[in-house]
Amino acid sequence: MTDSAVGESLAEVKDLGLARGGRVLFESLSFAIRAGELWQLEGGNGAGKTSLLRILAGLSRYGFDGLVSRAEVPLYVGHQAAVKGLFSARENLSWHVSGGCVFADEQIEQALQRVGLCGFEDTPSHALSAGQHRRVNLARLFLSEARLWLLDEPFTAIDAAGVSELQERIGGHVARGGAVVVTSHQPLHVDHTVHHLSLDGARIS
Amino acid sequence: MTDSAVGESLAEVKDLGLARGGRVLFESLSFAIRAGELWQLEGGNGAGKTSLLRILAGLSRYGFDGLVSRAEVPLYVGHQAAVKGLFSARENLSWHVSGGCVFADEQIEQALQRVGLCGFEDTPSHALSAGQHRRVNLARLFLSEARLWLLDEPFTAIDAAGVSELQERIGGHVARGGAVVVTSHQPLHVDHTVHHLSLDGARIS
Amino acid sequence: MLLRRQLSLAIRRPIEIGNPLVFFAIVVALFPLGIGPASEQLAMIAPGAIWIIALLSSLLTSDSVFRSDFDDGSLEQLLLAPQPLYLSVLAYLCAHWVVTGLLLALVSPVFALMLNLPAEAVGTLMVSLALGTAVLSLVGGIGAALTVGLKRGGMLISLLILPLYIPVLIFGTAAVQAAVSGAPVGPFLALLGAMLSLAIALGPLATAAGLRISIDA
Amino acid sequence: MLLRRQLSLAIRRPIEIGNPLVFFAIVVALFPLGIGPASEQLAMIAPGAIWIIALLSSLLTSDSVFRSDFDDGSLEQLLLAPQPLYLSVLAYLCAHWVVTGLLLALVSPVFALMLNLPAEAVGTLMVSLALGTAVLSLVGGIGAALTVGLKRGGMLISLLILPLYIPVLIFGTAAVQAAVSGAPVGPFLALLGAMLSLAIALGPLATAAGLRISIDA
Amino acid sequence: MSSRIGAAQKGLYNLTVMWTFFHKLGSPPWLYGIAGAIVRWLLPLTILALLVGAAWGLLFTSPDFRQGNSYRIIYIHVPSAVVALAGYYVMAIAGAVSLIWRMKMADVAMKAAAPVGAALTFIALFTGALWGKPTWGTWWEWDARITSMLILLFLYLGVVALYEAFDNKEAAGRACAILSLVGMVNIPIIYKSVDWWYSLHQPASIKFSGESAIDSSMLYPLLLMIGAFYALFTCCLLMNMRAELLQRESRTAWVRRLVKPDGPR
Ligand code: HEM
Ligand SMILES: Nc1ncnc2c1ncn2[C@@H]1O[C@H](COP(=O)(O)OP(=O)(O)OP(=O)(O)O)[C@@H](O)[C@H]1O
Ligand SMILES: Nc1ncnc2c1ncn2[C@@H]1O[C@H](COP(=O)(O)OP(=O)(O)OP(=O)(O)O)[C@@H](O)[C@H]1O
Ligand SMILES: [Mg+2]
Ligand SMILES: [Mg+2]
Repeated sequence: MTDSAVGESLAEVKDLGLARGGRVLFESLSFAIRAGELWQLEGGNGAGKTSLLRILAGLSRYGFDGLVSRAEVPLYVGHQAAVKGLFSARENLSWHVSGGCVFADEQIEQALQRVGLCGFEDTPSHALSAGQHRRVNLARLFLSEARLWLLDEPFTAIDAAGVSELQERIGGHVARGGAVVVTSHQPLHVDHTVHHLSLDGARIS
Repeated sequence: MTDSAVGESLAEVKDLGLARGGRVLFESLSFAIRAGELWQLEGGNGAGKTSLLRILAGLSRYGFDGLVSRAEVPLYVGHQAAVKGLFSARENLSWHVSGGCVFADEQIEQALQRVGLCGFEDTPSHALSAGQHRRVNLARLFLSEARLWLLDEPFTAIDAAGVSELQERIGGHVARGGAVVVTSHQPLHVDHTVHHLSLDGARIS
Repeated sequence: MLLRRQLSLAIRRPIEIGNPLVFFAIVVALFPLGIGPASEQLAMIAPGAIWIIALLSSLLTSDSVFRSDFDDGSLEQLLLAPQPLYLSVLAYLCAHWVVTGLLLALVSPVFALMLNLPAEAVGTLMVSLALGTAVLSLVGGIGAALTVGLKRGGMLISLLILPLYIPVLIFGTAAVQAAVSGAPVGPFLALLGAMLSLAIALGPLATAAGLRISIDA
Repeated sequence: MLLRRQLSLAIRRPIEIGNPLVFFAIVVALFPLGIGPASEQLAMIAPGAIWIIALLSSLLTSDSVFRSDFDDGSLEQLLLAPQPLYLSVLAYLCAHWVVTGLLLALVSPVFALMLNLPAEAVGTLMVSLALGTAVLSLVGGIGAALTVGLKRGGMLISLLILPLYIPVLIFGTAAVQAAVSGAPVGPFLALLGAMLSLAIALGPLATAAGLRISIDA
Repeated sequence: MSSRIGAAQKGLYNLTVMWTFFHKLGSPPWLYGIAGAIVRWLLPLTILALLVGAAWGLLFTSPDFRQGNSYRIIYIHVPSAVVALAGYYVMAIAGAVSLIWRMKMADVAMKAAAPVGAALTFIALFTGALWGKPTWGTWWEWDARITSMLILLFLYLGVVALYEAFDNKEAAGRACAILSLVGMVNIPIIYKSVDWWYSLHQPASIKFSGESAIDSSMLYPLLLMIGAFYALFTCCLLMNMRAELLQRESRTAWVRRLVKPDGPR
């Protein structure tokens, strides 16, 4: 277990409270996500994990109480794959909407190789299987230079080998001084301290 | 472990072969799914599990070699939830497109309770979380009278408690003489013999 | 049952049911703006204009008859359902007709008024619209079924079904123009009726076959 | 870069680029079919008819500018991206204009011919269409952004943006009619140009704000 | 009695011949070969007929007393229009066969017919428009025939576009078959309705007034050209089919052998 010294804060939340559809999901939640930390959001279906991640990412900007601040633009991977069916995997990455910066071709090649899409680089994405489709999006984990990652159930539809590869990558990112917030219904197997934030009773452990 | 005596065959496949995008996914696959059997399809992403299930369900009708026969209309749960966002959970079930037979209100109430949607019966489904959304569809497992179930990654986005509840339901159905084919990247924890069909090399074990 | 489901999907929001009407109203308003307000000129083109609007609104909306069901997987379930696909498809298309064609037929007197159509032609306009738009919905369903599985249907559906719409347009306007000029309208309405029977008999069959293909592609 | 992405999304299939053209051609054919083939009458309504077609095709397609990106989550990524949203939105709308408005402007001479528009008005028609449809795309983007998050936008977008389209329609047809009657067309084109500058300055801002709201709902 | 048995036997024999013929029709390599053979002798014949017909029509007939020389475009216009219409039925029937008997080769034929038909329709429209300028003084008129020809072009284009839009070519074939069948129901309706609609508004017909007056010296080259266009259609169809077959079967052994005769089997 390696745990880097307390790094700078990449995102901070003060006194966050959210109610949706008449139910209070969480209340007076305060925490800071620092460089080198790995957080797992826990909670049953409908506990508010996705809602919290979207608030952290800055996609939800009203309807909640409290203060949210971010040091920089995070990498957000949501329930939806953000993969265009008409484009091949390669095109999806090189023309990714969020990419202000363009990646070199070799970089993309490598990233696709890492997520096991060798041989599918030029297939239109709608002809990929469910898991391959999500892998195209997850290839961004091997490309992005963002320090804060917000991953909403990244292991959906991914096979066992893929999951352990991804967890390795997540561990590596944290070890290199990044910060990751993951939601997942499966336990993480990472070589790193995992901070658990359970939303079922909205308490921090 | 209970294993019912060999039941009648609910679906049969002879010499099935499928190639997609120039790759042979499986070849000369022959098996019969009998009442009281639980099958798990295995294989990495892109191995052809979904394709095989759709062929079994009768949704794919050409593009493959071999013969497929079914005794009756199966219950198919696909990657997509088949839940209308505008309808509430209750309406989604009582007006389900596949429902030739209409279910009684109490039945639906009960089914929704079983999948943990108490209190969300009348929320429009687009205001449900990802897991709740899928649960609406899975409630059909507590309603349907089909004997053959074809479930494509039914545990996606479902929390741990939900998964074990579902596995119990699957085990119960098999024990009552139904047959289930499941694809899942997680191992099943069921009180029943599981027939494994791995598509990675397309051999039956 | 399915019909009821589709209808309540369509009118789930009160604002929804008003929308097509407002669309018609605005497009009707476009004609005088684009063509000039001379009233005799307007009256001359009124039958054609109303029919063209009916055609376009049927065209634009028919693309979405099966689209959302395809996207969320409901269509797969429909194809697996025990009831005959012919009937399900008929229910879908019937719901589509009710919220576009029938509605337009019911409010068309107002638009006829706005475009200075003579009052004696209004009855014929309503009947011909009601009959004709039913054909349009049924034919549009074929196009929708064939293109729903395509990743980029785009405007393909219009290319596929507009040519098939043309007989309806011709007989529909001919009926209204006959009414304006006092000629008998019976033959035209009978022809529209004949087309409707043909469309009811064959349209859902082709649509069902198209859906089976689209779900498989 | 984004512009290139959107354009190549639009023309992914060679057949795709032809679709809008065929759509225009068919709708142009609807007018004589609905209104009657008398050529002087056609010529009279030709400017209005072509402009109404431009309007409708812009209207119908602008709904989908952001729809697929919203559905597959790309829009969220776009909002999180470091580049200014104003530019991204402009790229999207520009791509939309190229495949609908500009294309229509380029082929409009053929349709003018089919509707018997006098040859001397064709130049004005092309220029006014090119300018006007750019405004339409920019304005349509606002409506698309505001409605993309709604589960049933349906025809709501038409209700929102058609009223905004009307000035363009009026000045566009006025320009063409001026050209037909030999009057100077400069003022009208200048007005269209002014509207375009206004739309370029403000439209993408409103669109960007609308997208932020839609993604949040 | 014995003759009846003989007849029955002959019928049976015919049936088996038919059956094996059908069976062979379903076999891509056989079809590829036979189509190649037909094209090999039909194509030169077609070109010859086209040349002779064109020369005869353009050089050896007298100018029309009313239209001067411009009428000579009839030798392209009428044949292409006639064959374009017939081509639609070829396509739709091939579509029906592929739907009903699931014969893949009918599918290939349908796919191959659509672009050829569209091209012929376009030629008919284009030459008609060219001809319209000197004779009617306008490029375009919303006449019944012209309008229905335009719609025919859209029907053809619809089939081509739909086919291209599908990735799965088998599904594409079935979808196009349905579309072309629906279109076939509609063609007579469209034709009749446009006809009727036109006669409602302007009963006077400008176009075909001189038709019966066609001179036999003009008629024979015209007939020859029509025949030549039919042959041309057949050739294009078969060549398209061969290309399509190669593409569809590109992974099979016989195509590989064809492309690389000495390659590994
Ligand atoms: C774009 C314009 C035109 C189109 C689309 C068009 C289309 C057609 C069609 C569909 C046919 C019918 C072939 C058949 O009988 O099956 C035809 C025949 C014919 N067209 Fe045209 N046409 C056009 C312009 C003209 C013009 C300008 C003329 C001459 C003034 C002309 C003269 C004829 C003649 C003489 C025939 C043969 C009639 C017969 O044998 O039935 N066409 N055209
Ligand atoms: N658009 C919405 N409008 C109203 N309520 C909503 C909306 N979206 C979600 N909710 C409610 O907010 C709650 C939390 O949803 P959220 O998506 O954050 O859950 P989650 O923890 O991500 O669940 P899951 O594990 O199923 O993904 C749910 O109870 C849901 O009903
Ligand atoms: N529409 C299509 N056209 C062509 N190839 C396809 C199409 N859909 C899937 N494939 C290919 O078929 C293969 C199997 O896909 P399938 O969806 O059956 O995989 P799967 O085993 O369900 O994978 P996953 O675990 O990711 O869901 C993949 O390699 C994919 O690329
Ligand atoms: Mg969630
Ligand atoms: Mg799958």
